[in-house]
Amino acid sequence: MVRFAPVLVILLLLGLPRLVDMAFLNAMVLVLIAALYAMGYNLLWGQAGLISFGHATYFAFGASCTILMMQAIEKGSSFPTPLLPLAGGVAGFLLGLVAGWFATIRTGVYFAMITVAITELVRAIVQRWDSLFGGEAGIAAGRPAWGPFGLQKLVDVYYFTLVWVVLGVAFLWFLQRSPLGLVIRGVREQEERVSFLGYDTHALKTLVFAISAGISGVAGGLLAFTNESTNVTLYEGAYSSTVLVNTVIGGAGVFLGPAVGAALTTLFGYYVANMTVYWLLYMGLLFVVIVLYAPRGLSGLAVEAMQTLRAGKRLAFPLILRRGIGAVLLAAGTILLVEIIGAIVAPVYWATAKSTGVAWPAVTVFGLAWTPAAPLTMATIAGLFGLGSLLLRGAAGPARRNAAALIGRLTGRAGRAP
Amino acid sequence: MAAARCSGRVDRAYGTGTGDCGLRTLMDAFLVALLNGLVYGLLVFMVSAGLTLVFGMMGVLNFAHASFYMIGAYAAYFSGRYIGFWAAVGVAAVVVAGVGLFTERLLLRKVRVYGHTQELLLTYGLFFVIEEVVKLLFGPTPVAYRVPEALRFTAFTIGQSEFPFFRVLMGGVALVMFFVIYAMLTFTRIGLVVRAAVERPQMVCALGHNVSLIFSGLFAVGAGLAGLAGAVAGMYYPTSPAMAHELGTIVFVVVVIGGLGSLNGALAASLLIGVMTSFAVGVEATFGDLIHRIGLASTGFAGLDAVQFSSIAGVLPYALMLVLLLWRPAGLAGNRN
Amino acid sequence: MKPGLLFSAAILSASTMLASPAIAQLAIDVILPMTGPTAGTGELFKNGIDFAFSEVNDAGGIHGKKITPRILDDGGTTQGGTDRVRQAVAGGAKIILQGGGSAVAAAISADVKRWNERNPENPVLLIMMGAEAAALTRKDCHFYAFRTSTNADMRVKALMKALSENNRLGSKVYAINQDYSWGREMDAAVEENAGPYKYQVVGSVLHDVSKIQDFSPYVERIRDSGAETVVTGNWARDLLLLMQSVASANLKAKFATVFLDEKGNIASAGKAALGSFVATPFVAEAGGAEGEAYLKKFNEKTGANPISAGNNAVIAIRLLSRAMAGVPEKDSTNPTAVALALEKAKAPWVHGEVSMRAEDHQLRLPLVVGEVSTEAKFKLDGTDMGLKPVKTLTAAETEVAPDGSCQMQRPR
Amino acid sequence: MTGRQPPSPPVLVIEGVAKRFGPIPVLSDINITLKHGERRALIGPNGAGKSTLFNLVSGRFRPTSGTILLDGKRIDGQPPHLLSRVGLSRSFQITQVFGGLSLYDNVFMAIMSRHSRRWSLVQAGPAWRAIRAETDELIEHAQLTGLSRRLAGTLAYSEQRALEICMTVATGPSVVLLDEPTAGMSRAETAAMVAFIARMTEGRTLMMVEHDMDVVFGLADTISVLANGHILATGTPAEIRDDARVQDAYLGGGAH
Repeated sequence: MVRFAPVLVILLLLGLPRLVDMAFLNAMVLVLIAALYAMGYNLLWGQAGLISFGHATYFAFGASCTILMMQAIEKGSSFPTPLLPLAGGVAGFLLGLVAGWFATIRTGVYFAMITVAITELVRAIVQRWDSLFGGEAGIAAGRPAWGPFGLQKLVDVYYFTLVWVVLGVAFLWFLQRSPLGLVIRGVREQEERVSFLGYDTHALKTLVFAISAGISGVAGGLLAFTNESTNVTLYEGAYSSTVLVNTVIGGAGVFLGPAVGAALTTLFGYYVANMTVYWLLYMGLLFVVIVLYAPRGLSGLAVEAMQTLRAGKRLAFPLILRRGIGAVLLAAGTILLVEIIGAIVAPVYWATAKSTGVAWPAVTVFGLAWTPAAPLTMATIAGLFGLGSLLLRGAAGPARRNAAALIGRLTGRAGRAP
Repeated sequence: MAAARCSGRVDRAYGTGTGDCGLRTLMDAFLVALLNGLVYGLLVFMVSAGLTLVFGMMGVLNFAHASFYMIGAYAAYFSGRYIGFWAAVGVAAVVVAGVGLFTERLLLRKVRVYGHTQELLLTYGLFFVIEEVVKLLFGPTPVAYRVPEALRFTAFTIGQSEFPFFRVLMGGVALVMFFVIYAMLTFTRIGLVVRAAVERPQMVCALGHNVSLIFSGLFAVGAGLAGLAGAVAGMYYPTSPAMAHELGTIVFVVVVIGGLGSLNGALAASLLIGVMTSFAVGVEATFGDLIHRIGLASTGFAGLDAVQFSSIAGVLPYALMLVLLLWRPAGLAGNRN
Repeated sequence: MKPGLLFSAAILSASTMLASPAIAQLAIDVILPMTGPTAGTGELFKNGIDFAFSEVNDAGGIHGKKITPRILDDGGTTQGGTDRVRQAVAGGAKIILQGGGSAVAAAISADVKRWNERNPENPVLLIMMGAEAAALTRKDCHFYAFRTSTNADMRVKALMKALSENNRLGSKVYAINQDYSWGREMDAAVEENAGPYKYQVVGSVLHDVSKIQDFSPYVERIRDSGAETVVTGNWARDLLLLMQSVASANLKAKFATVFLDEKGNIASAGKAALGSFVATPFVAEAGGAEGEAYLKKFNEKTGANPISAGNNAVIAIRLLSRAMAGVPEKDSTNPTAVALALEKAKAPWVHGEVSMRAEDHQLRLPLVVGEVSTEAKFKLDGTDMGLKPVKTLTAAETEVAPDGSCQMQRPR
Repeated sequence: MTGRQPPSPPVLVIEGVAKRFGPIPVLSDINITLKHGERRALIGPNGAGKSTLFNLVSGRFRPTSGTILLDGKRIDGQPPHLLSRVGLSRSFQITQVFGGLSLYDNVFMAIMSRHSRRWSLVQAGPAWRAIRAETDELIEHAQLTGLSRRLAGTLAYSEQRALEICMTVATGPSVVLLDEPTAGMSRAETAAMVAFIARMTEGRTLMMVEHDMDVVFGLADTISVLANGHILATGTPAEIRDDARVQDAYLGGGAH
């Protein structure tokens, strides 16, 4: 049954435009782009054990070059439209080749700091080079039509993005199973042994960095193609941190892990951001909880469950159910507490209190009205936290012990100072 | 560089309004730029002191260290409404040390078993959470945490520019902090143990010292130092949720340039960066002038030659770090290569 | 590896069912930076919007229907802006009110323009309440985009006119601004007005946006240039830190600003702010009784004072509600009809009537130049200082003629 | 296994090599010449500089002075991956195998390098069939076929040591350096490992650092004794056993 998983996912994605409204389709375009970007990023981390803290540069450079190529097409160049994201990919690859050569001289913390330094340098140059990158306002270009496809409507853009993302993920899957992929994993395990087998590990790591930057460039190109514009704020740190968050939440050790993380955080940001101003706090807390209790990410948890199933052992459903409910209760308690505090702190709350004469005006959370100082509210919050932590009490032990063994090898080596 | 020559565009920034350029006014301007740079460097050192010690010993770069700086500022602001200025600064340092202890004992310890990377990621997550919690409690706009009137006067004047007392105070607190830590590390027994643990944690543990207690203690003291820095500098610079983000990266650059785990290196690096950015801002020349001076014809180069040196002041520390990481990763005074 | 695929299929399909809620048909959406680096500015706009819509709804709403707009958060980024425009359009919004910086406004305006070109039968109307970049109503103007705030030329002209008439300008002016569209336009406007107001620009600098930690080197350069007045369009952190360095370095020169009345600036500058100027849409003391009433009502409703951008939002909604009321009910959510009405719309404002200019959809509004002083009637930031009016310039006085670069394709 | 002197030119020549770490001299004036097929053992007390010499020859460190020649070409200061390509390969005192990859993949990667197929994305074509065949053949030769699908990290210690030796010879080296191959093994395992090494390194020049005298006398043609950075003596196992200088410096007085 597992053989059909990829086909199932692709069929679902193909049929999506008919199932959902335009807002969600736009969200899915962003999910696909974020997924490809995270997968490209994870080639460096999950496969080669190198964590980059400045990958937005290659994503943004891919976007800029794709827009510049679209402008060239507007001025009459005969560059084929479907290959536009490839322009971003090649640009990202070349920049990645140069940056990678420098960055992969070091490993661990030093590697991370070099990637940060390179990002800041590129950003400083790009932000001053207005004639090419368009500065704050940025550069724009219309989507050129191509043969039968107008590529104007969102549905066309969705399929265009889907084709490229499937190609990108297939390439990464193919690379991982290729001899080169084997050697890359060897570099993560024992870099010195690989060099003693006759491989120039510095050249290898530079190539891996460049491929990762190239895939990120394709993702950047797709975003530019969708938005038909890009600007220098894309080079800022935000895109470097979101891809890291996606990879951690999804799980660096599993092939499609980062894509799962990207899907969750993008949809979370797209919808929850309008419901509450504190969505970033909830995302941060989710990130910390995952680092603490699910070091191999959500997909890591699922893979563990699969392995226990395949090994014939029955999954401890009552335990999982107990923990699930405990987690939901804790989350509800946290949300209730945060929303009420947030409401009380805002000056507009006291203005309405004064104008309506009510001492503690109600705050609506989960559709219910809560009076902040009322004993009922206090009791509910305390109850949620108490019961939730009770149910989760035994959670930490087993999950952490076996994860420790596997994860220690995967990332312990990457983080060690050289 | 500016002092050497009297005429020409570069010097216009320092010449007096009437265009004559007595050597004394040049010296004044040079001195002011140097002092501004040193004070800003000392501030950056105050924050990075704790970070470099913690990294030296535990091998993990704590992303949330700049957040401790922010918590210190907000704690001093909050308690300052009820107790005096100096008391509030003290309370802030203690509160942040407590937060540091909690973080290390309950959170970092759980994750240490998975290796340094998971610790790094945990502090990365904490950085976001702390920033959002501060926004939740104190709102997105800067809070009115200001230098009390009693301390707002001019310490001394150089030429026409007056030097505020509070900047001198900040510099003073940083220097005192450096000497206190330095003395504690070199002359006391606990300092000896800490320095040994920075080199060989396992060996120190084998010698019977409770290394995990030392870790927690050092982490708490490191956080406390950042909190103290925040409480003092928060009055001068805006106390807002974005202050951790702005200072965060510069502090990493200082720790890396200074040499991971080396206190003197951190001090040297912070002063170097402070002075470098202060001077780069002072220079009015552009790349174009530089190209002419070297004799190359200015080819326009897509508008890049009109870029002022001062507008790239922010990037110089990163360029320096990149060169150092490639050529001498141990940094200025570090020993770990 | 294979099990990972199955799991991800489950997640993707689950999130599809879950996440396509039916969004109620709302005609008006508001896009603001509620989170991110400029969340403070978002708060200002939100207060203005809450107040203005409560004004409209208390007076019976539009065509008898009360309106509560949906607030979408763009997080202060251009990507966020683009996403929220799509979300608004998909949710059936016909009118979008946008608050925030010029970069986000430019991205949103371009998206709306592209959407309208591609869907002429289902256009969307955009009102930019706070973006000051001149290009938005010049080369990048389009029929369905309106702006209810000023641009750099209007602000500098107002400042120079008021200061020179009260001989507070002096003959040496220095310009310090942020190195992006808005900052560069302010820099150019200071050069332009040197002739008419007879001053010499003794120096100008453009610095990184929100990156400079320590402005004291810049303050030294200002002092050395001997400038008597310093013009700056800096906002938020870059203005706060600049005033802080000015306070401690005891600079004699006075500041002519655009955003000094934003929350926290005067408090952080302390005594150094005294004698500095700001050109802003609202100064309570200059509005007399009506001004005081507006301030009180605004404070009661939102718990905060009406500060710079918040007033632009109130003006925008007053104009929009009058335009929508002016067309028959069935057309009140038809963007083309509302846009045509909005071009001719007028609305009352504390300091004098505001009206829309049809050629380039740029607002004509009075500006008040206020001076920070301790004798001001209404205090700011919890300090003993407030804004004392120096001069109220009428809409005609503040107007800067369009430079002809706006070619608007009007609907047939 | 007494040595017979093959007539062919020397394979590995170490002339006047010295190494100092800062002020501390670790090795001084080392001269060793290995003939083709010769099996040299390096013995000496701990801290004599044996591992340092290995690290100099295998390119981990750069010698302070002196030259190292492989088949007549200078190799001192060359990075390890170039040394492997000219035919010099080594194993490590602390086993270095790819724990996360299968035993088959570990050997497969070494064979790939020998066929200089280091970057390819595709496994099709005759060259790859040859590589897969050689991998199976080598694993068969090493009698590890039963474990070939297992993750290297889950193998027993001696199995991992065997795998590392497999990988060391898999790149087709002319000179093999073994750093304490039988360290930490029981008597039975050591005997098996000696037979394994003999079988795997047949016809290749071998230099080995070893403490276990049975292994040394079992495998080596000639022995060099290293003591505080100098070569004390070089000769056949018999000569070394009876050499007075070696006895008092290393074997502690009369042979017992």
